Amino acid sequence: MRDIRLLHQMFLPGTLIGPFTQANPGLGGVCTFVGEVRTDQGVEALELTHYEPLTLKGMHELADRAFDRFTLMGLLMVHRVGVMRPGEPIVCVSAAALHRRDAIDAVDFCMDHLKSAAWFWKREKRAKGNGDSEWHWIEPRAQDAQDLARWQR
Amino acid sequence: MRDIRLLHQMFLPGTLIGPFTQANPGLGGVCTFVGEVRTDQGVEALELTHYEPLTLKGMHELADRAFDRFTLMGLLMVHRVGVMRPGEPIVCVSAAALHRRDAIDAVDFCMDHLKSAAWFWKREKRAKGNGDSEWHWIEPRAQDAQDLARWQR
Amino acid sequence: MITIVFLGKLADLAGAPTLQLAAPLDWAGLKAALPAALAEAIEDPRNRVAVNGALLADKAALQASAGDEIALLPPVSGG
Amino acid sequence: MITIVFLGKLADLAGAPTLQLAAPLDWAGLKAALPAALAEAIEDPRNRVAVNGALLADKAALQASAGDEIALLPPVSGG
Repeated sequence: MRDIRLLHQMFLPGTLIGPFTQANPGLGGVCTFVGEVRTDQGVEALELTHYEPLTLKGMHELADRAFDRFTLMGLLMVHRVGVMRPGEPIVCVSAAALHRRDAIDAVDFCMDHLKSAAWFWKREKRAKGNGDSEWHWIEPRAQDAQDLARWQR
Repeated sequence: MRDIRLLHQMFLPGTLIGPFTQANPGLGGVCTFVGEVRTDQGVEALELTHYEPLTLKGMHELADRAFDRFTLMGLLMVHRVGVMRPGEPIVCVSAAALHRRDAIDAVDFCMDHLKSAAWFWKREKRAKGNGDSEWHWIEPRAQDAQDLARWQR
Repeated sequence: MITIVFLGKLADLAGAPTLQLAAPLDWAGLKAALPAALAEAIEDPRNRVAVNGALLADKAALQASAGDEIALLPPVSGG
Repeated sequence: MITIVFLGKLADLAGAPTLQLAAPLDWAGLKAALPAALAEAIEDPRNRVAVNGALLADKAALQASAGDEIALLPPVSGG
């Protein structure tokens, strides 16, 4: 069972994970990661821009690599785009497998790649001292490169 | 938010994870692993025996170590005991953190220890050729020692 | 009396999950009171012993008195 | 016409997410048609170029004709 989606509206991870688990009968384990917009001091919103012809294709290629690399029964990969408020889910990745190591590692692998090698551009709306707010683009971090390097082989 | 339980009855992971996520406002990510009884050929049931004075205490000590080792906001660790049928959940571990690496690694760490260093004894009821079935104790596997060794430092 | 709790496959060898034995008991006394197959099984260094929920570092140092609970713990199962 | 799509902070520099330019366009023609700050920004080796959704291995080899869509892609954000 493979379910890869870009969503333009708020979603509830619980409504995806239950049906996904049911759709993979006989599994040994399911690992799920849900990322939310952090309530960082002064951050009012997060906007994710994508480029449809590359972003969704890239997520499908990432899913292909996860299926090649791990022994999976199913993979769910759902990513929000658009403007989100603190506390809203951004991403949900769930992997079902016979053995836990495959499920956990597949989620870890997909998250590292979605966070720093997928075609998303992010900016935060931050409060200024004077009551206004301003958008700031988020740059790649050194940690992202380290996270990705773990999967090089 | 810390929630450590031994359960004697069937549980629905989704009913635990929603409230757990809500109980950790401001989180950046939640990682959850749910293990189920696999539908292995000929396996009719799995029984987990525990020794209450050690098993629950051991789970609390494991949670303490996870909180020491990772930067967590919350940890949910729920384990079934008793007789389970294929497809029933055995274990649910969920970790909430500001950063995904802590959440994912904490779940991985807890699962490796619950699977092979916690006070549970497991036996499977397997069909015999003649229509009867027989209980077989499950022994530690070499893979378990390798999984645990990853966390030694 | 002292309660002996058999975990995992030791319960199969004992034929029951628990057994009552007269107090007091040390390690030699416990082994002498158990069937030979069981006495031999609990000598396996991978078998641990707990008294009232506390693991013994050295099971040969066992000292149990009336009302105590001795748990005999074989290796736990894998994943 | 050719549609130019600006992603991420390039859209800020361009003042709009898209721009229409006359066909045909090669890399030099594209840079000549853009404001200087933008032309300089897209020279950054970390900026990638896609034509009709296909990434170019070498953006200097850009060749676009009428109806094509050129996407200018700055480095993606981190996690």
